Amino acid sequence: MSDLFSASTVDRVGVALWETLFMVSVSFFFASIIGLVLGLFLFATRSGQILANRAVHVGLNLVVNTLRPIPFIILLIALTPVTRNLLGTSIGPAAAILPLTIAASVGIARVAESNLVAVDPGAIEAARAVGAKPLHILFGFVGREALGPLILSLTFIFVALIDATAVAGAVGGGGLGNLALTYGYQRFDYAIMLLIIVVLIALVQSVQFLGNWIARRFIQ
Amino acid sequence: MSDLFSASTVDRVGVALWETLFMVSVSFFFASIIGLVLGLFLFATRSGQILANRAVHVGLNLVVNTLRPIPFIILLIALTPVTRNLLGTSIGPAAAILPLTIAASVGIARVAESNLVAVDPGAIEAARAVGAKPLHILFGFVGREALGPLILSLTFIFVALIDATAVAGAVGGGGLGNLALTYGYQRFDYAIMLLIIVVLIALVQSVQFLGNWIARRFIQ
Amino acid sequence: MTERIRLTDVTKQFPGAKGADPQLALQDVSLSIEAGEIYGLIGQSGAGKSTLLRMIDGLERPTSGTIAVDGTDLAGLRPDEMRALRRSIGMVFQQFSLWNARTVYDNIAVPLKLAGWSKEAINARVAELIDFVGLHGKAFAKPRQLSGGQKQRVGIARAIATRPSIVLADEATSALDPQTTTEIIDLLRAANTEFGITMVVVTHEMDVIARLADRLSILSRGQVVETGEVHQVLSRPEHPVSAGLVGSYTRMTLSEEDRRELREGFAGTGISVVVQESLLRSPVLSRLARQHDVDFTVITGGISRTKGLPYGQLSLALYGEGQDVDAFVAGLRQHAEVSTW
Amino acid sequence: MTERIRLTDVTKQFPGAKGADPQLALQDVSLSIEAGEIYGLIGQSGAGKSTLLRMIDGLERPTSGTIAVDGTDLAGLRPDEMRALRRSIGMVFQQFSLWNARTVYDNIAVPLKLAGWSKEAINARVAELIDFVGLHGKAFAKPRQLSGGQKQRVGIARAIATRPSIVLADEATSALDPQTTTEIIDLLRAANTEFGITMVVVTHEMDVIARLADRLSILSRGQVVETGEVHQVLSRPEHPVSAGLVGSYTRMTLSEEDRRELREGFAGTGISVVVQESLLRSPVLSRLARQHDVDFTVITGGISRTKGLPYGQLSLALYGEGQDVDAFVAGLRQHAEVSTW
Amino acid sequence: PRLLGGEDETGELIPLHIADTAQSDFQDKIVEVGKEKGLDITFTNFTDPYLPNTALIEGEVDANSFQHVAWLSQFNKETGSDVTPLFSTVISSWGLFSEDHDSADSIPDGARIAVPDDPANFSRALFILQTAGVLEVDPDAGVFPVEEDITSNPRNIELVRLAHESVQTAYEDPSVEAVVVATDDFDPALGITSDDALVLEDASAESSAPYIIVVATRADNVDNEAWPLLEETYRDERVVTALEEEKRGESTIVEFPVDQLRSTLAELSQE
Ligand SMILES: Nc1ncnc2c1ncn2[C@@H]1O[C@H](COP(=O)(O)OP(=O)(O)OP(=O)(O)O)[C@@H](O)[C@H]1O
Ligand SMILES: Nc1ncnc2c1ncn2[C@@H]1O[C@H](COP(=O)(O)OP(=O)(O)OP(=O)(O)O)[C@@H](O)[C@H]1O
Ligand code: MET
Ligand SMILES: [Mg+2]
Ligand SMILES: [Mg+2]
Repeated sequence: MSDLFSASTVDRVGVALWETLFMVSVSFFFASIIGLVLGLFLFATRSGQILANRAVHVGLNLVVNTLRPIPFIILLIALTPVTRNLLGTSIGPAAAILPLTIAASVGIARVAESNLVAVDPGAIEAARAVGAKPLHILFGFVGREALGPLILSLTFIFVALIDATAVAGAVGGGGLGNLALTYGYQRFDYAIMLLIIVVLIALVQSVQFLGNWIARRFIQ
Repeated sequence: MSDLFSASTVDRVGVALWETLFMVSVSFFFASIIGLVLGLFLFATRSGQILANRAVHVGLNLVVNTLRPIPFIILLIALTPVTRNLLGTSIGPAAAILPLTIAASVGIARVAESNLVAVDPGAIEAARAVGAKPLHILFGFVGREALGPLILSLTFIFVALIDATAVAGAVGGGGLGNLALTYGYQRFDYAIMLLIIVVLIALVQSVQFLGNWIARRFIQ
Repeated sequence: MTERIRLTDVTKQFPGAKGADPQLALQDVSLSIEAGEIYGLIGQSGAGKSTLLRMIDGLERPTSGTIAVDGTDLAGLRPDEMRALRRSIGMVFQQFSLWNARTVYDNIAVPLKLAGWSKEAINARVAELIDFVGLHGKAFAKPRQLSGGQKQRVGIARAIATRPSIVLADEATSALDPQTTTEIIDLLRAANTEFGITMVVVTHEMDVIARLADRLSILSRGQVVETGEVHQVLSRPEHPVSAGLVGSYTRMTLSEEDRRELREGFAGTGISVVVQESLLRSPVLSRLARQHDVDFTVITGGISRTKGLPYGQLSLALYGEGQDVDAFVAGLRQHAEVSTW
Repeated sequence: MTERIRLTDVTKQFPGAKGADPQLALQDVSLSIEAGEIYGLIGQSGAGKSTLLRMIDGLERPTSGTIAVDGTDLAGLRPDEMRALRRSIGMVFQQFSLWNARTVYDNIAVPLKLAGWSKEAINARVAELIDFVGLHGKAFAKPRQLSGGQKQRVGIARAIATRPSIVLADEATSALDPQTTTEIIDLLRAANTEFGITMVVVTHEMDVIARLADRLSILSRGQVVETGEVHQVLSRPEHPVSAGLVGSYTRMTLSEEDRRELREGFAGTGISVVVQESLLRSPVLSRLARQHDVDFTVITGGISRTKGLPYGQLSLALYGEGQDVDAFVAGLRQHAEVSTW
Repeated sequence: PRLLGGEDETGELIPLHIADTAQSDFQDKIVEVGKEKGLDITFTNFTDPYLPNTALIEGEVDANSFQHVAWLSQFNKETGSDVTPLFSTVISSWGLFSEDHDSADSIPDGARIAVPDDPANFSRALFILQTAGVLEVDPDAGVFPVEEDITSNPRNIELVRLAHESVQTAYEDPSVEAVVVATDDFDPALGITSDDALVLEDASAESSAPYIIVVATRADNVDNEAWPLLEETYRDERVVTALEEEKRGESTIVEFPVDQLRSTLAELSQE
C-alpha cells in the first residue's frame, strides 16, 4: 500500500473485511433457508394457493410484520441475552449473526413472496396434476420456476446484509462499516474511510455480478 | 393512557410518529419514482431486452452498486454538506430525506429488477408488435404486467425505510426508532420502548396489509 | 363394462369479472365414461370443456354435483388419495402448462420421478418419448426455445410418460400439423387398445374425434346437449349445435351460399344425400342411374368412416328428364335421406 | 399487382440449447407476397412458420438475407419507421401473447390508443370487435379468466382492431371450434375483399387454407419446398412433404391400412380418382358406368372446392366384368388420374 | 482469588478482555505496552454505549474503559449493577462552540443549540449552558437535570438533541447557532481547540469529577492482580503520548484517587 495507509491500517481493514464476510456469509446462509421457506409459505398459504390457509397466512404475516418494524439496532441489542445463551457470548462478530439472520430472513421472505406471486398458475396446476405433494410443488416447482428472480432477490439481501453489519458494530461485531464509521467519521480519517468504502464497493460489485451471472442462467 | 406513560411521553411518541411518517412518506414518494425508473432501465438495458445497451446497463449497475454498499449511516453523514446546501440545515427530519431517498431508490431499483425479469417475454413482444415506443413498452407494458409483485416490493421498501429512520435519528431526524433508542433504551425506560415498538408494529402491519390488498388486485 | 368416470349433475360457477355476473361454466352436467373407452368432448369455444376436464383431475372443484372416478367421489378423497389418483391420470393441458424453468427432458421426467422410476428406466422412457414425439436434439432445450407444436408435444409426452390408466387430453393436437396429429392419434389409439387406457379427448377437430373416439358428448353453454356413439353423432347429429359443429366437417350442411354457387356452376338438379351403410353396400347410385336413365356428377361432399362405418354426405347434380330424375330420387330415398335444392 | 412483402434468401439461426448445435430455423427462404393477397404458409411443426411470420413484423432479425415490406428493407428502417410499419401490421400470435394484467377491453383498445383514436371511436370499435368475436360479457375479464378459444379471439380482435393493411395470423383459429373458425374466416375474407388487406396465414388446418388463401408456400425444415396457387397445391401437391400435409385433408392419400380395410369391406375393384374440374363438368362417371355396364359405389373420399374449383379424391368400388371394368378405368383415365388397388 | 481468565502456569501473559467504544491507534499502544507488563489485552469495541457494561456484568469482558462516572452511576442505578471504577484515565474538555458567535451573550433569541441526547451528557451540556449564562437549571435537580428542570430560558433557546457523536456535525449547520460538545470530537481539519470555546468546562473543578473517564470492572473483581499492571500500562509514557496525539491535547490525563472515584460514584448513585 502507499504512504497513505500505515501497515496497521491495512491490517485493520483486512480484519474488518474478514469480520464482514464472516457475519454476512453465515447469516446469509441461514437466512436464505429460513427466508425462502417463510416466503414460500407466505405465498402458498395465500387464498387460492396450494396450501391456502387463512390462519397460517395471517400468523406468518404477523410474525414477519412484528419482526420487521423493530429497528435493527434495537433488535440487535434486545437479542443479546438470547445470543449469550446460545453462543456463550453476546459480543463480537458471532454475536451479530443471530439478529442479522432474523432481519435477513424476514427480508428475504417478503422479497421472495413478491417473486413467487408472479409464477405462472399453469405451472402450478401442472405440478398438481402430476400428483406432486404440496411441499414438493412449493419447493420443486414454484421455487424452481421463480429461481432467476429469487437469485436476484437473494443478491439484494446479501448486499443489504453488508449494510446491516455496519450497525452490528454496536455489539462489537466490528466489520468494514463499523470501521469506516469509527475511523473515518468519528476520527475524521477520510483516507481510511474511502479505502473501506472502495473495498465495500468492490465487494458489492462482485457479489452483484455473481448474482446477475447466476440468475441469467435461470431467467427465462 | 394509563399511569404507565406520562402525558409528555405520549406527546413525544406522537411527535416521533409524525416525524417517522414524514421522513418515510416523502422519501418513499421520491424513491418510488426514481427507483422504479432505475429498475425499469436496469431491466430494459439487459442484453436481449428492448433497450439492450451494454454500456448503459453496466453504467447503471455501477451507480447502484456504488451507492448500495455505503453503510446508510455513513451515507447519511457524507451527505450532510449536500443537504445543508439544499435545505439550509443538515439536521432534523427533513435533512434525513435525501439520504433516505437515495438508499431507498437503489433498493427499489434492485428489487424491481427482480420482478421485471419475470415478465412474460410474449407480453413484451406483443407490445413491440403494436408499435409501442420503448419507453411506453417499459412503463406501460413491462411495468404494468409486473404491477402486483412491484407493489409488494414497494411495500417491502416502505417498511425498510421505517427501519432506516431509526438510524436517521443520529442526525437529529427524530422519529420512533430514535426515540425508542435514546429515550427508551438509553434511559432504561423499557415501557416507552415497548410502546414505541408496538406503535411501529401497528404501523408496519397496516402498511403491509394495505400493500397486500392493493397488490392482490394486480396479481394475476 | 365398468364405469370409470361419472359426473352427476355437475355445476361449476366462476366468480365473474369486476362488475359482471358470475360465470356458469357448467350446468347440471351428467356423464358416464366406461373403462377403456375413448370419450370425445366437443363444443363451442367457452362451452366448458376444459373446465370439465380439469374437474375430473380434481384441479377444480364443482360448485355442486359429484365427480366420481372408479366409483369414488373425488370430494371425499384424502389429499394423499387424490395425489395417487392424479398419478394414474395423465393430463394434456390446452395451454400446455409446461415448466418453463425445466428442460424438455426434465418436463417429461418429472412424473416418472414422482412415480418412483429408477434413473435408468427414466432415461430410457424419456428418450423413447422424445423420439416418439419427434423432439430429437431438443432434450435440453427450454420450452421458450420451442415452437408451438413442439411445446404441445412435450405436454403430450409428459402426460403419457407414466403410462397412466386415464388420459385427459385438452385439445392435444391443436397446434400440430396433420401428419404429426396422425402420429399422435395412432399412439393414443394404440395405448388404448393395448393397455385399455381410458381417455377423455376434448377437441374441436372432428377428424380427431372421428379417428379416435368411441362415444362423444356435445357441450353447449355448459350443458350436455347430445351424447352418443361417434358414428351416430357424426352421421346424424340431432341437436342444432351438434349439427353446426359436425356439419362443416362432414360437409353435411351446405350453406345457402354454397348451394347458390353450385347451382350456378352445374346445370342438373341438385340433391344432397346423407351417406349410410346401406347406400354403400351395393352400387345403389349407379344402378338407379342406369335404371332411370339419369346421369349424375358428385359435385361436392365426402364420405369418411369411423369405426369402419361410413358417414358423410354427397351432393349430386342430376341430369335427365324431369320424371326420370324424380324416379331416381324416389328410388334413392329408399336407401338414404335425400334433400333436393 | 404490386409486391408488398418480399423475403430474399432469409436464413435464421437460433443459438442451440446447452451443448446442442445451433438451430437453423429458416434456410435461404425467398417469398414474394402481393398486395391484397391472402398467402398461406403451411408446414410441419417446427418448420419455421412462426419464425418467418415474426420476422416480417421485425420482431426477429434474419441471420442473413433481407426482408422487405413495400420495397423497403426492414434492416434499414429507423426505429420510428419500424414502429410506424408495425402499426400498419396486425399480428395474431400463436400463443396469443395477451397482456395478462389488462382486461379484454384494454387488450383490444391498446393498439387503437397507439393509433391515436378518440375515446369514443375506441369505445365503439372495441364494442364492435367484442361483439364480433363473441365475447359479450367478457369485456372486463382478465385473460386468465378466459377459455383457450376466448383468449385467441381477443388476440384476433387486437390484431385487426386498427384495420391494419397487413395481417399476420399465426394459427389464428387453432383453438376455435369449426363454427367460430368459419366466422373468423369470413371476417378475414371480408376484410381482404373490402379493404384489400394483405394477409399471411400460418395454419395447420387445410380447411382454413382452402377457404381463405390465394396462394401458399409449404415449409419443411426451414426451407420452402413448394409454392403455388391454393387449388393447384391442394389438388396436386408436388413435393412429398406437401402431399403428406395436404393428403389427409383432401383424403387423397389412402393409407395401406385404409385400403386393406376397404378391400375387405367391398367386393368390387378398388380405384382412386383424383378429382379435376373436367371430371365434374359433365357426368363422366355415370356415363362411363352406363356405357361399359359397370356399377360403382363411392366408398370414401371427398370433393371440396377452393376459389370455385374442385379438388379431392374419390375411391370407388367397381362392380362388373373384368374387361368392362378395364374399359371403364381406361375411359376415366381420359378425364382424371386413376389408380387401382 | 481466581485470576481473570486464569493465569498461565508458566507465569506468562494474563489475558485481559476490555470493552471500549471505538477502535484506535491508542488501543494498539496499550496492547503493545501491556504485553511488556505481562498482560495480553484484547479490545472489543461497541458502538452501543450500553453493551460494554452488560458485557462486563455478564463476564464476557474483564473491564471496560469508555465511560465517565456520571454515565456509570446511571447505569448502576437503573440496572442494579455494581460496576466499579479501577482508575481514572482522562477527562475530555467540553465546551460551547459557535461558528457564528464570539461570545455566549451574542447567541440570539430563539437560537438552536445542539446537545448530546444521552441523559448523562445532556445534563452535562445543561450545566455548560448555565455557565454560559444561556439558561438556568433548578439547583435541586442534582447532577442529572433533564429538560423539565430548566427554570429559566430567557432567550427561548431551542435544544437540538443529537446522537453524541453527531453533535459536532451541527457546528457548521446554518440552522444551529452553537453546539455543546467535547473539543476532541471536532474534525481536526477545522482546527478548533479549547481556546475557541465560548465557554469551557473546568476540568479540574470538583464539579467535573463525575466526568472523569474510568477503567471499571465488576465489584467482585476489583482485587484482581492484573489491575495494577493495567494501570501501569495506562500511565506509561508511550501510551500517554499516543493518547494525547489522538486527542490533540484536548483531553486531560487525570490521576484521580480511586477511593474518590468510588465515593463520587456512590454519591451520584443516590441521585
Ligand atoms: N428462441 C429460440 N431458440 C432456439 N430455437 C428456437 C427458438 N425459437 C424457435 N426455435 C426453433 O426454430 C424452429 C422453428 O420454430 P417455429 O416456431 O418457427 O416453428 P413453427 O413452424 O411455427 O412450428 P409450430 O407449427 O410447431 O408452431 C424450431 O425447431 C424451434 O425449436
Ligand atoms: N377462472 C375463471 N374465471 C372466470 N371464468 C372462467 C374461468 N375459467 C373459465 N371461465 C369461463 O368459463 C367458461 C368455460 O370455460 P372453458 O375454459 O371450460 O371453455 P372451453 O370449452 O374449454 O373453451 P375453449 O374451447 O375456448 O377452450 C368460459 O366462458 C370461460 O370464460
Ligand atoms: N466520550 C464521552 C466523553 O467525552 C463519554 C461518553 S460516556 C458513554 O466524555
Ligand atoms: Mg378449453
Ligand atoms: Mg409456430
